[in-house]
Amino acid sequence: MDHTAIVSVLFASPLLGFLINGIRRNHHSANVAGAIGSLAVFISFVCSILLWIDLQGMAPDARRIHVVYGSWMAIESLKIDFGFWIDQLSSLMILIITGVGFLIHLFSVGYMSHDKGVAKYFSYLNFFIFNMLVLVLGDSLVTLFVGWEGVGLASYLLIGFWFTDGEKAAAGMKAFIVNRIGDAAFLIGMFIFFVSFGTLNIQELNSMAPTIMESTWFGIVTLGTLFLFGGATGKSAQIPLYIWLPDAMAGPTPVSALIHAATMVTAGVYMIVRLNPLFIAAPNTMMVIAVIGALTVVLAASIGIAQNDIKKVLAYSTVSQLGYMFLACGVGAFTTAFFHLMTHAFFKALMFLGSGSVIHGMEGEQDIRKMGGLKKYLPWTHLTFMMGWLAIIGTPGFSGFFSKDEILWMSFHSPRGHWALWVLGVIGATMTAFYMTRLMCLTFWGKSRVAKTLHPHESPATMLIPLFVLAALSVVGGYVGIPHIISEILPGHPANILEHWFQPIIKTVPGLVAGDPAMEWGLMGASVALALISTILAYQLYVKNPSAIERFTQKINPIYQLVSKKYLVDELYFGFIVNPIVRLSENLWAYIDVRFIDKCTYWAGDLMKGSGSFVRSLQNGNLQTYAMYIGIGLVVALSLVMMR
Amino acid sequence: MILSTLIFLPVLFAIVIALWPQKSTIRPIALGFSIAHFIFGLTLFREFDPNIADLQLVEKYMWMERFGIQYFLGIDGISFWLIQLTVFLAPLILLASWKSIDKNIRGFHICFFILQTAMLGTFLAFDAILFYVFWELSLIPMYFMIGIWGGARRIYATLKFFIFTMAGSLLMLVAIIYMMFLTQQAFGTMSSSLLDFYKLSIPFIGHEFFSMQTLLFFAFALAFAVKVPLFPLHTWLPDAHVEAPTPGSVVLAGVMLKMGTYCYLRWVLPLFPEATEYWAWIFIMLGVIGIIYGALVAMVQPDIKKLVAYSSVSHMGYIIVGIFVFNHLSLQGSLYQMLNHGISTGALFILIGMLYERTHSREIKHYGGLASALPIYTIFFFIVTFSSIAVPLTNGFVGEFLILLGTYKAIPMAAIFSVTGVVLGAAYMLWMCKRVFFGEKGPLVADAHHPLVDLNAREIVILVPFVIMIFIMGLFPNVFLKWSEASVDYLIKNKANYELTIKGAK
Amino acid sequence: MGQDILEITINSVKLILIFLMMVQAVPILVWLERRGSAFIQNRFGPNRVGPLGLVQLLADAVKFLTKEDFAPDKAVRSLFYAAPVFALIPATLAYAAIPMSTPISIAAFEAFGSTWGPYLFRVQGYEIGVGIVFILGVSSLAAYTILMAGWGSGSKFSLLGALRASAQVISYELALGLSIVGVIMMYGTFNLSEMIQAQQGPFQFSAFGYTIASTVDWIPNWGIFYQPIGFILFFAAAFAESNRLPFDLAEGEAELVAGFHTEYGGFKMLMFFIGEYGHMMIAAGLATTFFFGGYGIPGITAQELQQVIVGWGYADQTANILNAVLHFLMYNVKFAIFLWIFIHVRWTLPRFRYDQLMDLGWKTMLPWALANTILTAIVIYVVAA
Amino acid sequence: MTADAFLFWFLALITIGGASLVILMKNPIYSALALVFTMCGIAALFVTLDAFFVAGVQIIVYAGAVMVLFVMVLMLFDLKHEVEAFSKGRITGAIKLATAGLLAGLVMGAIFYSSTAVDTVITKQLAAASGDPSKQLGMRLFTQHIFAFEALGILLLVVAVGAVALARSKGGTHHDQR
Amino acid sequence: MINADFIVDVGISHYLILSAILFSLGMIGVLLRKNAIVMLMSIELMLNAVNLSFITFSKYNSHIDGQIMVFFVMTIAAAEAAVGLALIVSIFKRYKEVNIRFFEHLKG
Repeated sequence: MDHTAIVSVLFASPLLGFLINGIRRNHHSANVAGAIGSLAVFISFVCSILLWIDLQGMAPDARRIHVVYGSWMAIESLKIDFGFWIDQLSSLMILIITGVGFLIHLFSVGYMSHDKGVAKYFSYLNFFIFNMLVLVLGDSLVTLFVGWEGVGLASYLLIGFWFTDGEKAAAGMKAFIVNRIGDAAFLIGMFIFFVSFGTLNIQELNSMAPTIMESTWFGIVTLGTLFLFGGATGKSAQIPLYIWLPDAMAGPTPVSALIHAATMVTAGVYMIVRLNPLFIAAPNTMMVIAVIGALTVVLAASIGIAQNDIKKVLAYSTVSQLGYMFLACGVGAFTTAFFHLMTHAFFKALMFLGSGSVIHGMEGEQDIRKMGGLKKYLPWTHLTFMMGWLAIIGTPGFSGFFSKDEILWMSFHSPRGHWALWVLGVIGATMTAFYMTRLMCLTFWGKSRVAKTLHPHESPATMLIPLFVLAALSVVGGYVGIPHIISEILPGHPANILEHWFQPIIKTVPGLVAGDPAMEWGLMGASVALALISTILAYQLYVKNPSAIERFTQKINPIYQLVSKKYLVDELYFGFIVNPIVRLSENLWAYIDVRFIDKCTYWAGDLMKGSGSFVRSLQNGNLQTYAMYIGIGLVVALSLVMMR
Repeated sequence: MILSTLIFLPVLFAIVIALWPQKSTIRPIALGFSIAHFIFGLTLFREFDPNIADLQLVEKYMWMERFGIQYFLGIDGISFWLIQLTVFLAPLILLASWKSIDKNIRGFHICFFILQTAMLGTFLAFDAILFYVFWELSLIPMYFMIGIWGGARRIYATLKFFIFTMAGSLLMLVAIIYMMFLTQQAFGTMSSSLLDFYKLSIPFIGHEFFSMQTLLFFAFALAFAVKVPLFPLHTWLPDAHVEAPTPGSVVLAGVMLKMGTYCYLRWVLPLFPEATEYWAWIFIMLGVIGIIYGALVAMVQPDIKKLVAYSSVSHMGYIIVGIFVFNHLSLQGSLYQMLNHGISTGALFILIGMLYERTHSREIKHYGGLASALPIYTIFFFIVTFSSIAVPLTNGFVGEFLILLGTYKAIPMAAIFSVTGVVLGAAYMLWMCKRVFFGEKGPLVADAHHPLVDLNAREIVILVPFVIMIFIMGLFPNVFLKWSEASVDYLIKNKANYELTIKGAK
Repeated sequence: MGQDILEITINSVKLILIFLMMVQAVPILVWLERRGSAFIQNRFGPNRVGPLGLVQLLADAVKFLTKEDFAPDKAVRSLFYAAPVFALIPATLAYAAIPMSTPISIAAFEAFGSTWGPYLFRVQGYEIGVGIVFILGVSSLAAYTILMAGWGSGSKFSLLGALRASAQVISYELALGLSIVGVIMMYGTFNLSEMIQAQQGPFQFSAFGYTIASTVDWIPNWGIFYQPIGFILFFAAAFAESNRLPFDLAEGEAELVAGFHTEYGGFKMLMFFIGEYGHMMIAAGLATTFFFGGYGIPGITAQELQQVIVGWGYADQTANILNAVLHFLMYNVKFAIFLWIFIHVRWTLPRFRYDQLMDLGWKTMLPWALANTILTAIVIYVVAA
Repeated sequence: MTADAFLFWFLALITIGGASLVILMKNPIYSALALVFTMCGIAALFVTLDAFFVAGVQIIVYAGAVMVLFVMVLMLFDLKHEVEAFSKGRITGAIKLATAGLLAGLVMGAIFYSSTAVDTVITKQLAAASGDPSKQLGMRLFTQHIFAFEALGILLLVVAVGAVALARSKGGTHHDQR
Repeated sequence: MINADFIVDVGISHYLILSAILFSLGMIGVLLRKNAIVMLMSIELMLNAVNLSFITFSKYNSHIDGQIMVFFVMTIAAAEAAVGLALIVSIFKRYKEVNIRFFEHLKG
């Protein structure tokens, strides 16, 4: 099959799904709408597979498909096409998107079955998939930006899906505006690259990336990549722009799974991996990325400990895990970053869907303090959720373990790394283990705190099947990227498939040498041990001895409050940025517009009036006074003439 | 004769309507006229050659021989799309006025058609005096539109509108007359033809404010700045918009503001290249201030229409910045943004007008939860909103992107500051949308006695062309840009001594 | 005034003589009027004092001079006294400008050790280039005396009379002025002497190649034949100008007692009389000059007469003087005839009503004068072409 | 001292004296008479400048017609003495006097300045050979200035109508309300 | 400047200065007198002064147009006097006085 046709179908099917569901938005049948939506994504998934297979058949160095539909903008030197670029990276990415996306669509059929706006919901979801595909496949930064903004728009619509609730609508708005801040930075990054390189085509940019590292802070590549990273912090919820993501949980849970865990939020990481030659050329940017990533890991994980909303916990966990990916990018482990992106997509989607299943079973209840002991009501959900739990806390053998430890090792070992980054990463891992165990304990294990009126029930099959699939992937997904030292002890020495696959397009950081296996094993052991300790601690505290934790929180109440209030970051932002701006605007309006500019015009009018009335007073009706003016004028004129 | 016909056809329409016996059929007749006018405007696509930068379809007759004043019309790539925009909006505006204008229908249509003439004339005139006549003529019907069919404080608004614009253009008249004398000095005979003005070389001394070119430059630039409106001179706009009836607002935002920016391209840049280059920083600065200031002030407006009006200030700021950084990308972007703004803001005003017809309120706080009451309306409103905040694949993105890209190429700091407008634009529009469409149902929306009725067929028919245009312009900008490409290219390449040649005349 | 002391002296004496002549003509005229009116009314008039009552005037003069000089209580004294004095001035000034005979030329002669002359003495007060304009201007000043007298008297009758009189004078001045425009156009000059020169010889009118002069050479070349309408208008206006019947509305004894000089008596009254008769004389003189050849003798020009007298055996110098005397007599004959007409009319015609007077002035005479002017202009244009 | 110079100084004295009386006399009738006097003096000055015809017209029109009208009106109104002949206000009065004085001073200064700066006073006499000045005047008036002349004629007509309309006992612009 | 020559050699400047003095006197009359008729008369005086200048220039420039101008000025003066007096008459009819302050109704 022709590539262009495949790509066309790839794009067209979600777009058509969007339009069809959009037109029949008043229909309430979840099955029909879900079938259309899911089918659309499934077709895309098939296309992705086809493309992937095609790529497989090509030579490793020439694995790329470039489809150009025509020129979008062509002005002077600016030439932007509707061009799509499928290579190792993007083909894998669209597989994740369409695959996970399809599963989540499937899940949604059950989850949204009672909602009136289900057709609208599926149309939005398809719209999201479409934009995500554009983002991933776009061959230039501008095309990427189209998808970038498009997914933001879809996210806005989906977060605010239940718009009659003002807070949810506000959350959508917040997400969009915060993203916009990142987008603005992204735009500037684009401008910088366009002005200095004369192109916005990603491949051309990558090929133009300087081979000599840029050591200054204000070099073109450093600035450009910094601004692009600024865009990524918005989209991928990093410090300082992560605040929108927890609020984004206002949307339906499958949306959180798809957009705010698996796909959209990883766009920033994808973008950095995509442009890795440029980023490698800017060590300062890399450092910033690494530091911000590491800080985000710790900050988000610490907040996650004190959250009581099941989705909020997962949201902060997502932020934290994204931090890991950026940490990986920052230390130059782009493959590892993408690896973690993939595994994270599996297990975090799984956990979100699991939480969705719980919420569905609990008829909308999200507070984990009101759950507990759900294991017996929701056995399948519990089982799959546990797989995700095992993966995220880094249980050896599960997918999360491979990716996370690779990141930790690289952050220590890479020439761009630092032991402090490793320390932060490990602290994050430890915390992750703690809060995830806490989540498990409070939700599924221990005594039931479910209200008597509620009768939790297991979800239907359409919801469970995606859970199973994702659970399986969470377990085995890690085997595509087994680190070298582990593969060495494994039977058959399975190769790091992922690294091999990415070999031609992802550069490595210069100066990277093979590490000391002993050190690697040691560090791995340390982190796993710490995670294990914190898991056990959490189990002890939340299942065995719940009163202890209460005493403990009482003891450190101020800190606890601070953490559970998310370090008051939202309040800080509102207090120091948003409200001042609004107040400033009000004052600008009141003082500059109304009291200054308008006053000035009135004043000018009054001046005219005043001068008019002064001149009027000269016109007193007395003929002789007039004659006197004439005389004076004559005298003056004559004097002037005489003086010459 | 195409251009003359294009300009004066509306006058004919106005006369016919003035004499039309049946009052009840005026509206469809006028609509038919405007559609005919639009279709006639489409003939330009056939007649106009986009591949050359020359002045085309020229009509040139001596008007007042002694002063060299001519009846001189022409069209080139810069004005081409503005003409199309003007004729495109007319039927939609008229259709939108069917409900909002309920008194003195005949007078309204006459006003409207004369306004069309004035605006088209402004875009097509290549003689300074003729241009000035059209420029001033456009004020009068607008004055009546706001003054007769406007809101409660319409007299205040009309006065402000009139005095602001009038005060600016008087300076321009002085400058025009002065330049006519310059032509007399240079060529022996007086002439007010723009092409002769182009041939003048006006002495410029950079550091002296009171040098001839600088003064002339500011005389022209100020007149246009009021119309645009540029930052400190913008206060007439919100008042005029709030008090204007829906059609008036649409014309004002859609076309009349473009007259200012268009004239910068047509008059200021080519005539005073050195002064423009030397003083561009002021306008870029004011443009950037306008972008940010307009957005910030729009954010806190309690009135939807006023909010959109301030957003116009912000958007026009982009255009000004794009014009004054003066490179290919930014100029094309500015031209494109003019069209975008005409379509998006025009559609927004029409939408607000439809809402106002239903509830008779524009206070944001009276609304809330409108999305569930008026779903179709909401869809349209959001599409237009996204166009207004420049979401990619809508028209707004192309214009803003090109402007910002060009600006960054020339003055990075200006672009960086302007980009904040992108964020603030999203902020004020979405915040407004959130308060109006989402959340609890507001007092007006929840009123059980007067349930809101969603858009009817007529209103959908009005809005669909806008939406189509939004997406066409967002997806296929090349189609539009190629018509202005040659002219802009020529303007950039010959900025020091810009001269237009007439097509066919060597 | 003159080149040397002799000329200055003679000219000054001449001025005084002319003034005296005018003043002394007044008693004669008064006598004539009284006798004439009596004759017209079939009664005797003054006939006791002196032969034919001729000395009556002297007696009157004595009476006037010896009368008590008084002024009314409400009078504005300065004006009241100034008015009669001013009344004399316009008349005198105007009368002195009318030529009464041919100029007398004196050849140069030796006396007192130096050469005197040659001299040319005109038989008139002074020669003025724009004579008509001067006379019209000066005589128009007469209105002030009337007004001064009328208002200065502080009497209602006086004031009303003065207002009437001055209005009348102003109104008719227009008709008067316009009526002689034809004459001026015809002669092409303002100068009175030149006009008289032009009226010398037989009637001469040529138009379209046809000349009347050869057939009727006994008719003098007088203005009356060219401007009959002008003459009638002029003469009527002159009556009005001099406030005489039928235009004596200013006095109108039955209505206003005696008009502006009601309060006057004695010598002041006499001065008004002199002024009034002066006006009459000016009118007569002008009529003579404009329309009846001035001092010219019909049938013979001044040069011809000079030759005739030289033929009688006189020297040129003497002949010149004789010629002047003869012309002076001729002038006085014509002058006297017109004065008599004035007197005769006064006692013949009744007085107009005031509105009739104004109507006549503005609605009849003015249009006719204009028509006459235009007609004359057309004729002159045609003839000149 | 020649006769011309004597005549000039004499007439100058008369006219200035007359003009002073015009503005100083409290009784407007005296003012009017003084003005007549001044005008006659000016007419005489015209004569000294060889403008005989204009001098005559000056007397006919001004002294004979215009001023008679003034005097008639004054007498008709019987305005003897004004209660306040001069306008009040010392400062404005001083300014007015100063203005007039300055104006005269400036003009005189200008004349003196020009007569010294431009070395000789123009003393060209009216060319005697060109014929009768009155005739010249007429020729020029009716050829070169015919338009102005006709315009003035129309003006006079309008003025006549207007004056009559204004001064009529019935009608006019001011209706007597009493 | 003021010397025997100035007195004896009467020339153009003498007439012009006389004219200026007369003009100023007329102006003082216009500015200071309250009686409207006297003001009108003062205006006539000013016009006469101007006429004098015209005639002077006419003579010393050997050009007849000065006299023609005087002719026109006189006509205008007569017209002006007629209208002025008519106005004064109507004012007098109303107020029985001709003080200029009765003309002050048109104040701004």
